[in-house]
Amino acid sequence: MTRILQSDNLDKCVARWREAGLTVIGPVKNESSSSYAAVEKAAEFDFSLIMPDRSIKELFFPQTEPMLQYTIKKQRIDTSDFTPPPEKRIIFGARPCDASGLAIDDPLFGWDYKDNFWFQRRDTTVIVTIACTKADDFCMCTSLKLVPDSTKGSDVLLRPLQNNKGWQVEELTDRGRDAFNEIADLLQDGSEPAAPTAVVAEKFNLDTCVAWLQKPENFESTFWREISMRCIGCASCTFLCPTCHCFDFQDEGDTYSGIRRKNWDSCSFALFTMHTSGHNPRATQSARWRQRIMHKFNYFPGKFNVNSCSGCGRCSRQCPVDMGITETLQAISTLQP
Amino acid sequence: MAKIGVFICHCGENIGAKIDCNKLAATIGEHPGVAVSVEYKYFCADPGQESIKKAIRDNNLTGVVVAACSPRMHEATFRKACAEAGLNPYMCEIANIREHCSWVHTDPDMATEKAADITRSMIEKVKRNNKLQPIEVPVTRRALVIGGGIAGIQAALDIANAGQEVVLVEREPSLGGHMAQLSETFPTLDCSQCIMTPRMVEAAQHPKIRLLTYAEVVSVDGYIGNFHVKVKMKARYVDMESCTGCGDCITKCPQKKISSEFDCGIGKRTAIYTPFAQSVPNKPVIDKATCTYFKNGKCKVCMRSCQINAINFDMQDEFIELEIGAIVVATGFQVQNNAVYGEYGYGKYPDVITGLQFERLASASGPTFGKILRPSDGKEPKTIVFIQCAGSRDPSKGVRYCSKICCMYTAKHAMLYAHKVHEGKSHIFYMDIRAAGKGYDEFTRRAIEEDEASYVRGRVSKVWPKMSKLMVRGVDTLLGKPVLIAADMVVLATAMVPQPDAKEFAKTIGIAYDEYGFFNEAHLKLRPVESSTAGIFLAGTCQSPKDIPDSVSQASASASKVLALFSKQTLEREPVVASNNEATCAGCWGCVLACPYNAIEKKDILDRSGKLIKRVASVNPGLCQGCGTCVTFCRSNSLDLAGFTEKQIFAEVMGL
Amino acid sequence: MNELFEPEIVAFVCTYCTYAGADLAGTSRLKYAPNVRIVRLPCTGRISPMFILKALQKGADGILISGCHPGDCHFTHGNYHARRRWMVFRALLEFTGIPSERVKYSWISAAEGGKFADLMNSITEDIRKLGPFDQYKALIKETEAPATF
Amino acid sequence: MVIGYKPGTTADRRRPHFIRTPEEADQLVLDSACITNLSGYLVSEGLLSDEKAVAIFLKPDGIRSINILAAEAQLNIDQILILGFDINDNQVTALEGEKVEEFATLIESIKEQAPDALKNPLLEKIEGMTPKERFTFWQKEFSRCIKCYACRQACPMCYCRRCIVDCNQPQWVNTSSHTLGNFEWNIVRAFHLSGRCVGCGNCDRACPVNIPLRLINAKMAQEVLGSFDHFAGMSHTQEPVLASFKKDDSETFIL
Repeated sequence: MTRILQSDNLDKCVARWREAGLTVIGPVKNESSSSYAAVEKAAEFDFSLIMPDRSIKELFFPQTEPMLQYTIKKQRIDTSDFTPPPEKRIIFGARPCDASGLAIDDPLFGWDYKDNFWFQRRDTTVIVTIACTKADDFCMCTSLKLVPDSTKGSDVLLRPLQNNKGWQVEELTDRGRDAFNEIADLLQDGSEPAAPTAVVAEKFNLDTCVAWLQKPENFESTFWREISMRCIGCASCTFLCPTCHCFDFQDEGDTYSGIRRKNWDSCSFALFTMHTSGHNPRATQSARWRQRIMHKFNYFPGKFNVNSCSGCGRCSRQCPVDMGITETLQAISTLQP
Repeated sequence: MAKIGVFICHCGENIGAKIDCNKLAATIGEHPGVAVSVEYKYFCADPGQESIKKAIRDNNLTGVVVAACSPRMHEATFRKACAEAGLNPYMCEIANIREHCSWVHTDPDMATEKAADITRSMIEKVKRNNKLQPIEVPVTRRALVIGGGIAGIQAALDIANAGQEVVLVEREPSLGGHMAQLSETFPTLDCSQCIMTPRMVEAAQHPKIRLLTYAEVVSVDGYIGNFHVKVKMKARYVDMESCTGCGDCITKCPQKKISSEFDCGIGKRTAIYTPFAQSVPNKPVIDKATCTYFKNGKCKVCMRSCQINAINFDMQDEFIELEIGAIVVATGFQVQNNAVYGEYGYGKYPDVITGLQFERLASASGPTFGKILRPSDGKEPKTIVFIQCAGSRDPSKGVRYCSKICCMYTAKHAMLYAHKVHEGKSHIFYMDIRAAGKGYDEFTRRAIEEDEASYVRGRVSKVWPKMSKLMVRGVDTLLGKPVLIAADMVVLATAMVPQPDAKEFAKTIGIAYDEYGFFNEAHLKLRPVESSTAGIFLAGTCQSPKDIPDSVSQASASASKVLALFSKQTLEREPVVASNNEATCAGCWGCVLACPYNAIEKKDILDRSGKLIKRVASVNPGLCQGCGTCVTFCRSNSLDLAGFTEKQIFAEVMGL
Repeated sequence: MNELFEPEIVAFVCTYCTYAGADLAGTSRLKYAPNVRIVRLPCTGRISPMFILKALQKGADGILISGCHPGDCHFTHGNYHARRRWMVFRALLEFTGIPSERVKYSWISAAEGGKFADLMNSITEDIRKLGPFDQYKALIKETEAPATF
Repeated sequence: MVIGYKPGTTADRRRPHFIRTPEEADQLVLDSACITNLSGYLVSEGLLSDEKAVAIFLKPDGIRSINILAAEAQLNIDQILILGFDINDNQVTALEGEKVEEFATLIESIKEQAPDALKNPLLEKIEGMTPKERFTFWQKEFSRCIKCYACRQACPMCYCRRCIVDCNQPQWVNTSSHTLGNFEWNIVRAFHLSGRCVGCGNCDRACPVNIPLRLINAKMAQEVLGSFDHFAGMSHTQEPVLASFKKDDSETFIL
């Protein structure tokens, strides 16, 4: 016997959560694009998506975030900090790979300086994940040693029922249990079996790839230029990635006052490493692509003991020239180690 | 850290009565970066200027804003004061709170508020001003005069007589231009040759003038004070050094029926020739196109006739390069081809001729030795019809503009005709008589009253031959009646048009031209002899139709401009010029196209081994006039304009 | 709205014609509305579309761009180039919903002090009728708020 | 080198393909899915620096791009051999010619059809809106922009080594992806493409949040065609529309 949430009750759940002061967020598709967005009614959710175009990252680490305000006076500059709004949220229907991505980035945002913008949002957000029952050609969580029903980073995991009329509920954390206590009366006990999780083929052997990447001589391999020749240097892959986390500070304002903002940045941009002198240590697009792969599978795990990739496949799915991590790691796994 | 001094001027009551200057000074004193903010009755007066200088020294000011009258009024005054106090003069800006504020607004509060905005905006600008230095350009003191007509000769002589070197280039074998073709000149009826020839000789013999005839300018690079000019010396096939100008070769040349350009086709010349008897230099050239030897490979009669072996059929075109500081363009005009008027029968009936052909007939040194004779049968015409505006002021077939000289020379033709053929009758069809000029209207009156020219106000619709006569049908619009005249000769007052290759030539030397091909002056009223390119000046009819006095005046004006330029070793210019960031320039050349001054060049960036890395735009500060059109075009924001930089304007807007 | 709305207008003008025209309006002591702030440039050819966007960011309700009449440009061609750019940029602004009534263009010569004064009054009246550019100001406000979802 | 297409991750995807060896030619495909305009690769860093000839598969839009890039001195047409093709009703047809000049008649006929071809129901719908509605429409579209600059990177015309948005002294275009910054970026990009966009759709397809960028570019193409009779990419010597002028250009909007 497991606890079941019926699809028909979801709208009531949404209403209940909203009454309790939570912003309810989930996968939403409009005419042209999909993302995790706030809803008022359950009908706005679209669970048929493999995953939204845009990752869950932006809910915790927005594209642009005001950090502080300043005013310039005759003799001095006054500043006042922005704090992230104390908003309580529940994300219903996150994908396991997106939730994993948040867990991957937690150590990054906390290792030396605790980034309050990130952690306050993490602390006040309940993540309800739905296990995947379908996958597309770009999904690759299994290659990253994750699974389509991974619990990593989730507060509650839901498994779709075979009859497609609801979900089995598995509460994972206290935060998850608290949120579901609000709707306890809307859950039932049941024995309806869960639908089988999606079969995601393993596309490459991660260990082989990592071994190759860790060999210093491969840093200068001609492989990098060959694999990235068609890269046009846009930042789609990094901006859609649930784990890419680079940012830049920018002051915006006039003579009298302004705002310092934290904006997404990307290692794909030529400007990313450009020195004031004009020298660019990553002068070519292949050096930038190498950096992205090395960072995710060599440097980041070297520091935090986890790969900076959750296998969502958005980098390949949305690439204008059909590149991506999958192709690169597949190619590496065929090379002599 | 910026330390800006702000000096708010009351201008007596002019500003002070409307704007609360005390309040303004206090408000501005709170602005970031302002070290001094004071008001005073008259900052432009000596005590005012002294107080600014003192404030600069006492406070080590990095910039100054004077909130006062228009910068067009006193910018120079205050910049000079700053310089005297040791501050770079370009670190001073003017906030215009008089013309743009106190004088034009009624509400004192709103005016004060606006004045504060204007001042703040200038403070933000001046914080980003750069310490500019006037641009010094070295000057090569040698002028090039292109065209050896009266305008070119005048300009060359004026410059040379002032002691500066001149290179005078003429593409025909002789100096003279159109003026040498004329018979007598209005309004004095003095003989053109008589006043022209001495000028030609003077130019040729002047120790400061290097004369290059039968030569063409093929390229001009560089900029004011520093032009590099390439001149093609066309092969004359006659050695200029040894030829004595005896003329034996001309006499012996078997080709005697070549239509003479100088005589406008009315006379003939030989294949080895001088254009006219008084040519300067008076040494012949061989016309390759008509020479028997060049056509058939046999002849060389001239060579055998030459006692001193001056003739050399193997001569080649040569190119010489010149370093030039200033250029006077005096390339003259052409007459329009009147074949466009089929109804007048020019080119079809031999006795329909142009005004210039009539000049040759009337010229004492012309093919008829000054007798007016019909080209068809050599008889003296008893009735001549002159048609004015045959091309001018006619948008449908000719040109829209007035050729300016035709009214006068037609009156002159009628007079000369009356003096030479006493019983002759002349009829002149005209649209208006334009006789503005010293002695001009008196001159046309004389043609009508003393020499009995019959002026008919109206146009001619058709000319056709009947027996030995030319029937001319026109209309007298004053009488409202058709007119039919049986004439012996018809003379067309043909439009003056630019040289056929004028537009191409303008591109070669880098100056602007109008829709017709006349060269454009920098400003029609205030800079009428300067071209749009610094260091290139215009003289004579290459700029617009003109008579001789006007051409000569303009030539002298150009010469004075050249001499002013040559009065110093170097030339100082306002440093408001564009510059390019070569690192970010993409080399798309949009700026090159957009620049009105051809001031942007293409520059190769090479690596250490000399291999081309990329080509970028490079602004020549000598040519740049500082309009900033290129800056706005530049998509990568690589170009910028000193004095009005992107940073400055951004800050001005953000400071409002 | 009882109090009269005072629009903020920024003008970008060339120094040879329109700036001088404004000077003439001053020396002629003509009176006009005080809402326009002038930014002086050497030539209309120097006036970049960026200036318009930045003036909007600063909260301008209206913008004026003005220079020499065709054929009168001190730099011979600057205003011809400018005219093309404006034509294109104007269409672009119009298409993205920044109404052309708020971004105006004029030729004012150094002799047209009267035209300058009249235009200052008419443009101020026109923009006053349109009201503040609330739509654009909402974008500016958005930049000042913390990120929420 | 030959630049063409090869199969992509899924059946409907094609990847740009660089062929330098006979073996690499085996993967070459050409079918109705080959819609990317590849001409941008001709100006990417280092790819053509060896100055050897390059053959490239191009549709008519790509051929026009070559003309613009040549007119703006970004490439040498003698170095480029065009393998022209077109797609009509999912059928690929070969185009006659190798050198860019040989396609002049073809481009001329495209220009003649342009007034109709540039029409678009959504574009007309937007034009029919009030300015307020238009602003709201674009505000909604631009609010999604994440400033990844995929539109710029995918565009063959965006070859600047430093984009104006990357210029921070001064920062004309706000880099933050708040709606104001997104408005500025998209307006400036459209302005820079005015008279230069060939409508290949690379930007539109690259946009990860599906902003209908092609609409703005098509609108600007209509504008320069109507006002200045300028059609981008007519020849490799065509003058850029915003670096040239006519004395009688329209000025009805100027007071």
